[in-house]
Amino acid sequence: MQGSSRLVSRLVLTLFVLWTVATILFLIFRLMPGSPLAAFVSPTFTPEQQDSLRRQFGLDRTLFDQYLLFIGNLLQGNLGESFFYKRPVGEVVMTAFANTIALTLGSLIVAYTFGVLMGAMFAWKRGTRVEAVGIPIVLVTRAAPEFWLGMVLLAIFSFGLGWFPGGGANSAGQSFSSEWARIFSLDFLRHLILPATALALYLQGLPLLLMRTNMLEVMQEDFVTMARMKGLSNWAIVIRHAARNALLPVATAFALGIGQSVGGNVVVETVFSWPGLGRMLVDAVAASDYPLAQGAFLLITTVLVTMNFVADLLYSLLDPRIAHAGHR
Amino acid sequence: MAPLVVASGLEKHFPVTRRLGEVLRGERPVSRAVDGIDLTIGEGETVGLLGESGCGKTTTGRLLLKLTRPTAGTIRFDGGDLADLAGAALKRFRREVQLVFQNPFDAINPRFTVFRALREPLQNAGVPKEEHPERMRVAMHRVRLPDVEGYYDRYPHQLSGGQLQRVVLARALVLEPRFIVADEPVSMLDVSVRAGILNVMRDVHATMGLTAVYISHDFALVRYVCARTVVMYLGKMVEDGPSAEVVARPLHPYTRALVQAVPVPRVDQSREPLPIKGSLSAAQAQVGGCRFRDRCPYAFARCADEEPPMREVAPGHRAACHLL
Amino acid sequence: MPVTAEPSAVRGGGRGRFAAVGRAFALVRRDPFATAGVLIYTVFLTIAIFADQLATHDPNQILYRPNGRVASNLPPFAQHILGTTNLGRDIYSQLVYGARSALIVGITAAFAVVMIGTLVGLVAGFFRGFVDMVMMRIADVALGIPFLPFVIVLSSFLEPSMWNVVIGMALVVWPSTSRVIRSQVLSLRERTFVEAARVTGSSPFRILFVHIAPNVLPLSFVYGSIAVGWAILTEASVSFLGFGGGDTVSWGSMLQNAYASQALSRGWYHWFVPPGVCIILVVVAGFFVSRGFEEVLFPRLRD
Amino acid sequence: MSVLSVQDLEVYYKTDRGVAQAVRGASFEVPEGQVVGVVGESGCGKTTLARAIIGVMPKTARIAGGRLMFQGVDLLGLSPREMASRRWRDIAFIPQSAMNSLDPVYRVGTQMAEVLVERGGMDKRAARRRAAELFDMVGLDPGRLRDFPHQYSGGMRQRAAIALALALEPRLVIADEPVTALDVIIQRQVLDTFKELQGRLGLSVILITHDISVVAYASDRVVVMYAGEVIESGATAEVLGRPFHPYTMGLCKAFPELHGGGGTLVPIEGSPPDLIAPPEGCSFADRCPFVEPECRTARPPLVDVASGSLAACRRTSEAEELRVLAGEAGTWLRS
Repeated sequence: MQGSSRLVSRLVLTLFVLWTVATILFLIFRLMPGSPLAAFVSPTFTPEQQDSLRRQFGLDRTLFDQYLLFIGNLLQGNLGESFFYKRPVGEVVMTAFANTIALTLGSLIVAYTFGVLMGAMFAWKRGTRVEAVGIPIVLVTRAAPEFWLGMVLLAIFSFGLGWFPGGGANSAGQSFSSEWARIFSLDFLRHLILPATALALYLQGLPLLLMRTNMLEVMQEDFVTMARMKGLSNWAIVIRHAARNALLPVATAFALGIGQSVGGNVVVETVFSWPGLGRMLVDAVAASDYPLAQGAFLLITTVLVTMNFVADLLYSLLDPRIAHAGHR
Repeated sequence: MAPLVVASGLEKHFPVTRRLGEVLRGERPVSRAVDGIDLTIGEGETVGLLGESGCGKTTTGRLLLKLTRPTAGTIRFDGGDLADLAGAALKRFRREVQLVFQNPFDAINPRFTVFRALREPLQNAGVPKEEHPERMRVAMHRVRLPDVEGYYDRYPHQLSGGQLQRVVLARALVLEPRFIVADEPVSMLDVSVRAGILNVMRDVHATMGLTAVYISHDFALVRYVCARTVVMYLGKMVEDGPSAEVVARPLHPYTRALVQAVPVPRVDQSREPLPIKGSLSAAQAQVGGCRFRDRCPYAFARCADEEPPMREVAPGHRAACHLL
Repeated sequence: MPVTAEPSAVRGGGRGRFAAVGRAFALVRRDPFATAGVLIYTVFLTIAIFADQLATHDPNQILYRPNGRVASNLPPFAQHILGTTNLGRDIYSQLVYGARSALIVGITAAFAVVMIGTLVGLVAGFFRGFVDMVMMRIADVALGIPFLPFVIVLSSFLEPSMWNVVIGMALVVWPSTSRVIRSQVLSLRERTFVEAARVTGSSPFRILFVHIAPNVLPLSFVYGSIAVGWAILTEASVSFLGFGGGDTVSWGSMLQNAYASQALSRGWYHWFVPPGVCIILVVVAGFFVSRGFEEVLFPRLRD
Repeated sequence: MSVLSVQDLEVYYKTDRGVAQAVRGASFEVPEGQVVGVVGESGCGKTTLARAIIGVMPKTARIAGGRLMFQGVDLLGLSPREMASRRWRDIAFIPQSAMNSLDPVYRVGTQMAEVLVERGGMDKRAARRRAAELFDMVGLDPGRLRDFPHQYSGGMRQRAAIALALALEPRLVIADEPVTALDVIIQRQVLDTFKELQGRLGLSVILITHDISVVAYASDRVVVMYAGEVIESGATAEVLGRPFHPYTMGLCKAFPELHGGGGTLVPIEGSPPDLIAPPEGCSFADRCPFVEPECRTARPPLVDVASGSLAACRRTSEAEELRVLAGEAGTWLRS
């Protein structure tokens, strides 16, 4: 299959991008003026502590050796130990990662379901009042800063009406038998609703507009005209032919959206004190907890790059013109 | 007739997207658009390159104008090798050869007026400014757009297809070239205006003594405009001879099928079944032997083993078939 | 998305260099959304330029009541149009000065992004081969960098300044523009009139800048008008997270102050709603303008 | 006995510049079991006519008058639901570009089955059998039903489009430039298959094309359109052999002939009139070498000229002489 060689080259590219970003990150943290490490390894430490830190991060070696050590550790999944939590970064990051994924997937699924349906409807209602009123509303929600949407929701539904908690992922004092039990608890869901709504409000614009534009384009295609000539029902034309074709790029956008949201949720996680990756990154940077910041950033990057790859994969799987290329 | 363009052993291969297995085995599959063409065009000759889509006729035309580099083989223009052309020599070559395009609706920058479009080649060639008006006027007269002023200020979208193609032709003629390649110049035009363009091309050829290659899939058109016809099939020449001869006494089975297939605007036409099988796309993979053998009703063992060379059958009439 | 036909609204009409500008305006006038967008931009531009005259107070000045106490948390419409912050600063004046920093960041970032994106796209698409390969791999890397986290990491090393956002955007956001421009150039260079220019002996330089570039610039403009909003949003986010530009008053820093001062739980909507609305207006103006142009660029959608 | 009778059909389009009269009072008959070639140049209204008959038109189009009598029923009087139920069962369509007319994301077999099941009321197994049968009939390997459209060559796609059109055994098939995008040899092969099926199944066909030679090869009757009007119609041999309208005369001489002869080609200078403001008189007047002042005052009606032929020209009585003049390129050249 021709598609497979394309995918192999995309996979190689993905690894290349990951490696490059990791290297850039390494250089930023080592070479930038005012490196937080320099700030951290400071007079407040005893000389022994300083030495052990320097050894731990290999600061006593040459830059190249440090780089090899860094890459070597990375390949073993060793991200060092958090200054603040005094625990391996991998462990600390994983809990946050689960929270972030729950928030991202929850909001994306809501946003894309809503966006796709509304987008298809707006395309169908092109030129009517529904569209004339709907499109500006969509554009406005898309233009609103997601954290500001969060603030307004918080002010109204949490502080004003008291329906939802004002932050965090779980109520204090709760304990769960496992990470899964925690995420699938009602308590977690109650905490999730507001931030997920804020995000979904912001995210729905893209799938909606994309779906609408694609639908309008597909509706112009000859095969849709032919479907009408064949006397097929409106339902069959819109759903089976127009929507199926229009969904291709939306599916890709969904995969890309996962990657982008994991990093982009930083602000919403901050507003809702959501213990996710983004907020962890912000806190780590603010507290000069450099191994943690590095780990969180790398994890976010990995998700982003992986999802870029998945989007590519998805596109070639969904579009027979690519999946079944060659073979004549 | 002194030869103006001499192509020998001309090949052009395009890389195709590789499959995984091919990448791993280090294979580099190519599509052989042009695969060994020897063609000599005399000064003042009009040659029709005839063939179905995918036969390599357009690529051949582009190779002759040095718009793309051949994979193998040489082209000599007026004695000089095109591969060596560079700098001033290349600029001179660009003045002496021109191309007329298939799609007149896209051949002029939509942001240019007719005036700017006609002036551009003159500017590029460094023709003194004071000569521009006269040169442009002459070219416009040649293509029978005599009311020059009425056209200069127009944009492409303000002209009809026939007018546009005349402007494109005028732009090609404004530098008084010696050699011109026209790639399906009327296939996008309406029937009623095609004849006008074809007649202009015939006139231009006669009055300017231009050497010309007309690329077309339309046998009747080639017959009308060109004294000589070259038939191509899958990157190879299969027949070459005086147009009237090729039509009246086609030698190659493929040419015979073409002659049969060409529809004519009369009702008293023959309804004989075509002496050909299958379609071009199915035959694409053939390498070695005669490329036409899968569709040829007369194919025999030798056709699969040995590639038939071009053979002169009558004076100036050659074809590549083992049956000759 | 190839520009298949010359946009019909651009057809006809005047000629010459100034006519192009005139046509752009004529086109914007035809689309009510685009008109609204231009109007919003104009209003905020005016506010930004005349901020010194429009503001009633210095936005960073701590105000005192006659009794010498800090004039904190005043409600709107008393002495202050939008009241004061918990530190006794005039919210209205902050809003006015916020417009200035927003537009400065927005326009410079958009300009930088579109300039880099367009140039890279033009060069990569036109010269192809090795140049293209290198540039597109760099673009792939840039697309693999999570944008907001990158700006956060970046601003923790650099001096706190609103320019960090501009630098971050210039480094990371250009690929999406350059990819679109590149594919546009790739399809344009296959167009017959570009080949015709080659045949008539035009130099590559002339082909790129006379025949190809003018046909992609409208697209750059569309991306530019969206990038302005993007940059303003990003600046607000970064300021909100506390990595903004020190003393610079921006809408994002206003929101951060409001958030940190429990304005939400106290229901001080007059503090955190206006900056949000301003951000929305400016960003949406960019969408409107770009939409007006898109309708013309892709006439198939008009029907 | 006519399957379809088109009577004074008027189709208008809304455009940016105003209302374009794409079809202006077109009338002709499609006799049972015959192929009627509708020939004309781009913009003459032939495609609009086809789309109007099957009742699928862009939103900007409007049928402004006339009748489409199909087996005694006026199609224009049917409700959208009734019309939809007639499509493909009574009237099927073969598009110019089958590539764009097949949905790229479904296998060709799935698209065949869709029509057979949803419109033909078959169950899935019967549909699969019938699809294979149809493929066999148009000369395609039924195994290729499992392929996607992009895996087909141009000729195969057109064959698949023919199979699809014949799926429900329609009374009338409209073919819009069915072979235009194909190479000559493939064109001829597809056309032969189509002709053979048409004869065997006794189909009535409207064959729309810009190419006179396709009409000459494949149709029994011909309708010549110009600027939205039918300007000449009749038996193919009659119309092409003894044209009565100057436009048809010119068109017949505008093609080079493969076997030489015919001398210089006839160019018809100028371009068709603007259909937003069509001329009051004969629409061909501006390009006609035989124009008289009266031609510009009123539209000439279609009149009987010979055995069953109709032509819309004031000077049909002089056709004999005009035909001779029209054969000379000089006649058409304008000073």
